[in-house]
Amino acid sequence: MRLLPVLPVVTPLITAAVLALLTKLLPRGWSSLIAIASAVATAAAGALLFEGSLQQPIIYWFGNWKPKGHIALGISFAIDPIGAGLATFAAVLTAAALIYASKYFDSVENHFHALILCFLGAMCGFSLTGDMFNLFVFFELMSAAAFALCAYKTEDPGALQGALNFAVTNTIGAYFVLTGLALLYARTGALNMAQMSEALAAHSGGKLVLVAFAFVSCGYLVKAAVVPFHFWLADAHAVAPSPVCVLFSGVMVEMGLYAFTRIYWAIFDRTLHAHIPSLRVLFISIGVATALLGAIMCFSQRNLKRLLAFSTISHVGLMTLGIGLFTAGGLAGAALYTVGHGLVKGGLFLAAGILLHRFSTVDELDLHGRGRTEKWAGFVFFAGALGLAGLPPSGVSAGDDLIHEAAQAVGYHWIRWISFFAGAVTSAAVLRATCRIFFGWGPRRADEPGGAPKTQEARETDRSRQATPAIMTGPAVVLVMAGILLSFTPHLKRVATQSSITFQNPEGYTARVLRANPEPTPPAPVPADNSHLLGIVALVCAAIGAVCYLFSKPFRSTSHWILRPLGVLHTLHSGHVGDYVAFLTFGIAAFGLVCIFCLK
Amino acid sequence: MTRRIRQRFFLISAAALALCFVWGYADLPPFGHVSSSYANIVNAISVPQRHITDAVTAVNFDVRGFDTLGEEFILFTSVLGVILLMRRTKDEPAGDHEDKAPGRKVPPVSDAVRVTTLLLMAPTILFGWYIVVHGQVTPGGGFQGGVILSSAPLLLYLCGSYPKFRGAAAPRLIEIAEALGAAGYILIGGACVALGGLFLENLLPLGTTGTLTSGGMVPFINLGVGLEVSGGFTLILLVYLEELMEEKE
Amino acid sequence: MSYLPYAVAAWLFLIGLYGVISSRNLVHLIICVGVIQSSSYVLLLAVGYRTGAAAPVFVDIPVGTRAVDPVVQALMLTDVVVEVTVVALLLALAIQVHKRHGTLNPDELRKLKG
Amino acid sequence: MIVLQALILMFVAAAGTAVVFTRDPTSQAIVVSFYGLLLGIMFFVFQAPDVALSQIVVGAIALPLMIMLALARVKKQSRKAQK
Repeated sequence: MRLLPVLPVVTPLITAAVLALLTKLLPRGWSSLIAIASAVATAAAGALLFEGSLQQPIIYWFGNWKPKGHIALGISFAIDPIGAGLATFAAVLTAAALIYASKYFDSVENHFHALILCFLGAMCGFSLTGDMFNLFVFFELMSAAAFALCAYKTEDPGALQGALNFAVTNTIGAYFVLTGLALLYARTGALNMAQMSEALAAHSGGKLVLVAFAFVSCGYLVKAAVVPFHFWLADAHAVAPSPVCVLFSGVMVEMGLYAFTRIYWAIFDRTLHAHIPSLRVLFISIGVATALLGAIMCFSQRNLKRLLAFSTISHVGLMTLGIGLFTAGGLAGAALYTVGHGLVKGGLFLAAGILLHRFSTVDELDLHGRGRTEKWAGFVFFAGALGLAGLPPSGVSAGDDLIHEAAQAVGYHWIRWISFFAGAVTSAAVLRATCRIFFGWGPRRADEPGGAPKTQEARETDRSRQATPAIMTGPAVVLVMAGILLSFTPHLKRVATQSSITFQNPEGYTARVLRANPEPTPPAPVPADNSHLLGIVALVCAAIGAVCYLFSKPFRSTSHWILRPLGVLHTLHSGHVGDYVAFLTFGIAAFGLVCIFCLK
Repeated sequence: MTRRIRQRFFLISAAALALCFVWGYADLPPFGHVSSSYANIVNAISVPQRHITDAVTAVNFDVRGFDTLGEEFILFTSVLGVILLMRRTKDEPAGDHEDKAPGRKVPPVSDAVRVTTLLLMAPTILFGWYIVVHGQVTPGGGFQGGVILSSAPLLLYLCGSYPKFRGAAAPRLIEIAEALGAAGYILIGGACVALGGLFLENLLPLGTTGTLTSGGMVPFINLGVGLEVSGGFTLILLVYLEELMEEKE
Repeated sequence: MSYLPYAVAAWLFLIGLYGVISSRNLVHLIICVGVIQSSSYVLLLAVGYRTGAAAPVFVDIPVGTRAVDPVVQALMLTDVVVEVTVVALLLALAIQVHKRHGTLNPDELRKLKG
Repeated sequence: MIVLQALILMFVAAAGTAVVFTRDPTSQAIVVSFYGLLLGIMFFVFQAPDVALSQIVVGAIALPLMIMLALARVKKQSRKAQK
């Protein structure tokens, strides 16, 4: 236990340093082998921590700087099942992405593997830490690696522009976090989350706390890509190499939501607890806007990776709904949703990467009927559509169940219709693409007046493209199958709910960190196992919608007619970094004013 | 959005944001009167318990050493990122690099300039080294000294000896130094565990306050950071320089 | 004086944001991001300052002298590193953008519409 | 002391504004180096010698250097494109 809590962070980081050290010395293939081994080891360490923290959350003080007189001096890791689970999940996705990339990104000189490992180390540190500034440091480390990885295909002008938009918006978000952190330090004189929480609770509220809350939350929500901070996401995902997209969509974006949830429950809850009903309204509005906007934009894309990116935005909206309920059930649902969605979306991005590898394009219309030979990629796409709709055994459906139940308990039963709509539309978009590409259904030419323009893609792989090796299809199939069968894991919902109760216990957290006083958390009620079968209906609707769209001209025209006013949305997603920053300013100002006026 | 709409939209939002700033900042304690027991404790223990006279170094390399580990890796990652972004891709013509194009004219440098810059080299390196090793005693440390050290190769460029420097495979050595610095930090942390403590626990003898060996493991971390920072900054500047030189008209 | 540093911090943040949204050149834009960053220096510095206190370096002053906050200064050191590395990455991106697009004007970069 | 502090803060605010409104990047690189120096002096005035040192080596030397190199690279390419 003296080393284990550090391992998820230092294993990938030191491997990255060693890879940089040995670059040009290692024979071809070795660097990816080492990187994969390191990611697997990280996942194992994460899993051990998860197992351990289920019994009792783990507190680890770096340099043995334990609190003196209840004042925290050093940096602590406060490891609970949700944080450890997220770190493990990040490592698993990284391993899958590295395996997929091993044959085609194996140019030893370009530091691809070292960067991915730094990215992984940062994500692990981010999910385990209990210190506010340490969280910021890992946030920046994660960002630095992500910016570089996003622009990996430097010969693609779009990649550079997407990475630039990503980097500028996220960096400004990080400065908002830092500003909020400085405000909190001025008020509390502490950097440890538990101590901040205690100091804030002792002090009467005031606008400073609200402004700091708004800045820190929004800074992290920029990473989570909720409306109106979502603009960078589609650009970055459309251009990043496919294995990197897996990590961006599957876990990095969710890290933003995780950070918000963590700081809310660890720091602000004791001060703002009375305002949970208002906060619920705020976050549910954000979630609904994100889910609907993402779903609509998703359906009107023809670039597959951009389509998947907008579907990620939509699903992030649904996760926001889960955590925005501010109850254990909602958080547990969002956690399961994260895993279920991350696996399915990871598989889908890898399958899109396979198409890009074979046909040098991810444009849905250009690929019309050409995917007939790529049976496995077609299978992944089809299964992915099932997963996104929330078909019962999938992780998404388990998350949906918990979220719906929790929503009903606090009087928001209509939330299920939002997730029904978002699931059906994103699933229909993927099904439409599947039928077009792999079965050649629908018209060959576009009769789509509005919608997104055609895009050019740069190749991301070299060597022969005659066949797709199993090392590329394997991870895609495994990820997507894991995603749609996740619910078969025993005790899934109960463990998630229990972890959420531990997570949402600010008094227990403070006692554990500052007084080394383990308070037992109350046992979770066993969640009723009532799968709401809404996923099946969503899937049927999605299938009908996709087929009608492909075969019926009147249906197409009608849908275009309905979607026409939404052309203005396409105009807003202008790819102009100035626009994005203007929206970011708007979002943070609006969030801040709402906090000041409604949470007094 | 057109430029005008964007600016108006921004100005309205910025006005609202300014309100948030005003409300938030007006609630701060008056300037100069913020109090923090954390800071007071650190100031009080840095010399008696750690034999480190510069309390900022005590925070950076001892109390909050793990943050600095993250910070080192931010630099390390950025260096890798810059190298990745600036790499030559296949579709680019393999430009006429000076070592591939021996006929390239080296910009004429007068002997006076050459001698002056070379004379500047020694004090720069000495000064950088001085700043690095006195980290726990006086202001400065691995980071500040490292950046100063990284300006030495630049002087070489100024005096026209850069091709020789490059020819001596020095960039490769710098890469190794940088990676070693980054790995070293983790290895020191791991060594603490091997000695029976927690990660980054300062178990070495603390030495005499005010000397270069005071502070237990802090001087070692400091050296590692100095290595990493000087290597990292040199690499970033080198990549930029190479980029500048690779396409000659 | 008691709120001037905070006002300067807020001003730098807002003016930097204005620079970013109104920029016509990516290099200019990146430097404006640096100005936003410097807002956080001023704020942190102001938060850590104690009227009449000495620098937290106990070489020429006895231990126990009232000194300013060393923790905040350590955070600022990290902040400086973050700034310079982010700017290095962004500038590298800008150079590549210019190589591929032939322009640095964000108004002319319209590869990612819709 | 207070007057000095107030003055340097005003200078920093003014210099930051100047950096933003210097639209030509080459002149901006010079203004930003001056701004970095001012920030460094401010840190000294506010009893933060450690940060001042790193700000001066970074803000007044390393950062403007990178900007100049980047600009030189961009200019060279533009000239080439014009030919």
